[in-house]
Amino acid sequence: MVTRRPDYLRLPMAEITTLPEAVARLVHDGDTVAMEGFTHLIPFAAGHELARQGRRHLTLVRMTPDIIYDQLIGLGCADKVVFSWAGNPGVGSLHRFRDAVERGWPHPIEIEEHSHAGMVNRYVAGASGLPFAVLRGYRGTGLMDRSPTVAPITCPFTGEVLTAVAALRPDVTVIHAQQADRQGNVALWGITGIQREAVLAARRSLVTVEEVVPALKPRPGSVLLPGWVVDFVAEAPGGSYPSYTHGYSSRDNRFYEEWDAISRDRERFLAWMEENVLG
Amino acid sequence: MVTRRPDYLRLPMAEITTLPEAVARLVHDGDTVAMEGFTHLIPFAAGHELARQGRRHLTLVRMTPDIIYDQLIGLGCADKVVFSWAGNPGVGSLHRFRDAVERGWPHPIEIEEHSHAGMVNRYVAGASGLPFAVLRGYRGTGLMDRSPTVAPITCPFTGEVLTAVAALRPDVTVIHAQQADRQGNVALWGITGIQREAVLAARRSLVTVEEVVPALKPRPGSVLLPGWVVDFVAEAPGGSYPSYTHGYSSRDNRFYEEWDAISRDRERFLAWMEENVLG
Amino acid sequence: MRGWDAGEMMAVAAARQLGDGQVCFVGIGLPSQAANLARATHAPHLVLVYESGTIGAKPSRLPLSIGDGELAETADTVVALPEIFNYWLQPGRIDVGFLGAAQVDRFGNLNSTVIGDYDRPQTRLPGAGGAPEIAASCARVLVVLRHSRRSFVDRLDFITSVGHGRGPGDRAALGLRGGGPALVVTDLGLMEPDPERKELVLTHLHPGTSVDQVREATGWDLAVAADLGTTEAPSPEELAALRDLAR
Amino acid sequence: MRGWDAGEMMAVAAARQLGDGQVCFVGIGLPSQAANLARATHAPHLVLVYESGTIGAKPSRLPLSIGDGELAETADTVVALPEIFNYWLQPGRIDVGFLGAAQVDRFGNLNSTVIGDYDRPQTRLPGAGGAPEIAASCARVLVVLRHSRRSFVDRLDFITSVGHGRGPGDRAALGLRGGGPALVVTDLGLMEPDPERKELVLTHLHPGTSVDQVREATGWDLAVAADLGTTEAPSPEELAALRDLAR
Repeated sequence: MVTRRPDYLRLPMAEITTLPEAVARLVHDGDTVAMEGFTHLIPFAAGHELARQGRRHLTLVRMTPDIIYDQLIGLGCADKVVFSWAGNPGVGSLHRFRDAVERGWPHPIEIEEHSHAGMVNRYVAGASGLPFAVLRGYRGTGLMDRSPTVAPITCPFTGEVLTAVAALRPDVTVIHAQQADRQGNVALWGITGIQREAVLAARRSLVTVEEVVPALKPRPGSVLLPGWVVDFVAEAPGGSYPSYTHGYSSRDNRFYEEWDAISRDRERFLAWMEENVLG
Repeated sequence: MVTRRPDYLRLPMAEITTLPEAVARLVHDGDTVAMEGFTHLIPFAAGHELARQGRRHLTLVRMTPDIIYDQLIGLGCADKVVFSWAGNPGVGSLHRFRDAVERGWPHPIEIEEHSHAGMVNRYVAGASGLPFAVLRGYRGTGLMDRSPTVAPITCPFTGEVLTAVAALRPDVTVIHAQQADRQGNVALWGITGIQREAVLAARRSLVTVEEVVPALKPRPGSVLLPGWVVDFVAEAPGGSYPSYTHGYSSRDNRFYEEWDAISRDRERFLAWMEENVLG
Repeated sequence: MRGWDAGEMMAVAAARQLGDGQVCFVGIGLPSQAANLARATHAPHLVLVYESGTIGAKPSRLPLSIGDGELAETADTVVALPEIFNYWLQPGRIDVGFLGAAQVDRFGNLNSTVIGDYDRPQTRLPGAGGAPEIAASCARVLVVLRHSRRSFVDRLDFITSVGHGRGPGDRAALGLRGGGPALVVTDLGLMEPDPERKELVLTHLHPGTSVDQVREATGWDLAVAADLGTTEAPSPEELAALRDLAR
Repeated sequence: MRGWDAGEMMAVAAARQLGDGQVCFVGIGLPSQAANLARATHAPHLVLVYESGTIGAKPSRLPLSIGDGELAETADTVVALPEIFNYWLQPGRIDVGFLGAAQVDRFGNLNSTVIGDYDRPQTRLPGAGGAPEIAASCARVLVVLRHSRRSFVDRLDFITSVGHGRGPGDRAALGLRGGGPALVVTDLGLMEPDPERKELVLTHLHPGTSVDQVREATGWDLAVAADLGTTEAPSPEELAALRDLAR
């Protein structure tokens, strides 16, 4: 069975609380944590709260690690990163990620990598309560041999060989959304990525939102997550910065460019984090 | 490869034509035809056009055959029916379906039956270009032995035994929707069922719509099918009657009840079809 | 003359099984009646999920089909069928699922496919629909059907939905992760599977019925609980709410 | 001095490959430039699909990321990631896919994962992203990268995306249903796989480049077409449209 509401939530609703309390109660050292948001709604505020609370030995799962995981990796929060594209979109490398992989700083990390389609289907399997998903992918690539979560599978009807990927079941999924109502029903819209599946695949979940509103309004393209599949909702206005929140804020492309220089140097990175996140 | 636009459609749009012409050009004797719409947007007008054009030897695929297939079966259009629930919703039996299965009238038909979840995943596999899909289902039931399109499959990671269902790839899928624009982009909303997957799984597709509008308006919960995955669009106002079209018409529950009496008797059925559909 | 009929007794007895805040997978007919009655009385936060894809529907009166427009209009969200079956039902997010059937056996296995031989059916029934996976995946299943020797049979003509299989351990061996049938509600009484043997045991009689009447209407030697109880009759409040829904 | 740079030549050469009405899977950077240039010039009905889930996006200027808000706002529809990969890319609905890479070999196989040993990388690159399945499933793949001995290598350090494998028949044997790389566009010229041998052959030089220059920048003994052509220089219209997009 997948997500059961914890016993302390008798009614079908999420608990609305502060971000520090939600992180303290939901995320533990050693957890597998997925913070999703594909190019949009990246949950930076929650990531920074994890950093401030000093979580360690995390397995960080994310299709596109982006700056948010570059920061957590550089601070030494992660033992392992599971991903499909680890770059600074439109800019280049994630230098803290590379420093960890190439030179083991601040400590060596394990990596497990997939294609986007593979990661997507791993979340779909997790959300569906299945141990694996099937896709056309990986065959002939070096990725096939590098991950214990990829295997060939034969169609029982046609004999065709396809690829199976193991389900992702994060201990905690964290996403950012535009709005929640007072029952913790969550609405996100614009590019909705893999967030629905990431929440449904997780054992526990936290959603930061721009605002809690009295009632959610139906909107074109909106994805709704009922409060009874979300554990905690916390207001975090601007919580996707420097990424963006459709209808609320714009992506700070300049910061993505500046991060290249900030993150190239270990000392400068640490000073920046101290000044802007940890302090 | 799944749906390629036919060569005669150079631009990424559907051809907008009349219902008789669309049916004449798309649906051939012996085809596997899926007419979908789960409790909503059932494409009755298109089904009646098939009946008028006298199609024969069809394999009719539909999760819930409903009155629409009861009529086609009673007229002798079908050699085979693939389904998951063959009743008159809220009323009882589909008498023409039962007469064919129990007594071979007007001729014996072959049946292949599944659960809803199985049919859904067969369409999903078809839409995804996969030969099969995996689900938790069928195990321990008599359905497992009755269909060559169900088989056990073992998870390569956990060893768990699950169920594989073969992809559905109809020759033609027919659905009814609220609106299309002049490029044949189709919008449907309300209960959207399995229509998206049924169209994407098919080799060819026909969408009847309440109206062709200059531009589709974004709406909450609306599913859009781009014109380049649809072959033909035909206007058929009221084309879902006696089913309904969210925003346009209501379900005629009384007709569903009346159908019970009309369809119980072979002669009365034929007379009704002659008077109301064929004539 | 009592002020309620057997159908009302069934709906009320089923409704009482639904706890506030639970998530309930609902079909049309008696399940929908029971779920909406519970929501109108003791379980205002009951979440109704209809297999047509409406999650959190709040109909003001009983829908006539699972695709009723009011379900979509009052739902928290409407999702497509792949999502309702794969993301919501299959992973075990549903607390309670309702099933009817043409036949039930002593282990709560159900037949809604065919009476007689599959290839030469005496009566061809509508078939599986959502039932096999509701039976497989919900935390608890409530079975609702009228009592008769035609429906309570020693041996099913076809297994459409697995209850407790052939007894203890069978569900686990088949990989069925929901709890299976927890209760069978009929017009005569209530039956629950014995915790050890998994065979149905008569635990409650509805007011005015007798053990003999129930056993007479059951096609096997039905076990009777030592502490057999009597179902509380529908209260005036329950009846008023139920009739209000049917307006 | 000519009135265009190598990047513009690459974008123009790639744009010319896109036919009106085709469906194109677009990444950020040069692919997005090329696709939007084609849409602004000879292919007004080109359908742009971005892997972030925007289908039929019609941006007025070049988006800075594949998640740019304007893509969602101008799209015919925005779908979630499972749909974009499973329903749209995987089944072969895309006519043309664009790929860049750090390394390409003679069969158009691509590496965007690592330079050096996988476990002790000299340079860790971003990795696969959508590339393996774009390479597998699009009817045609256009590869775009700058020419140098570091990028045109005899042997890839890692196979991220399969082109023509180790030659004829390899794609079919691997179950890859798209056509694979149809063209490699660089800052020096164009290469196409030989129809028989599937090995890349230099078919066009861009204005002002020479065969020696191309062979010097290629890490294997590059074959040259008997009827080697010269790419038409970017027209004033093409350049104007391209620069207008970058405003």
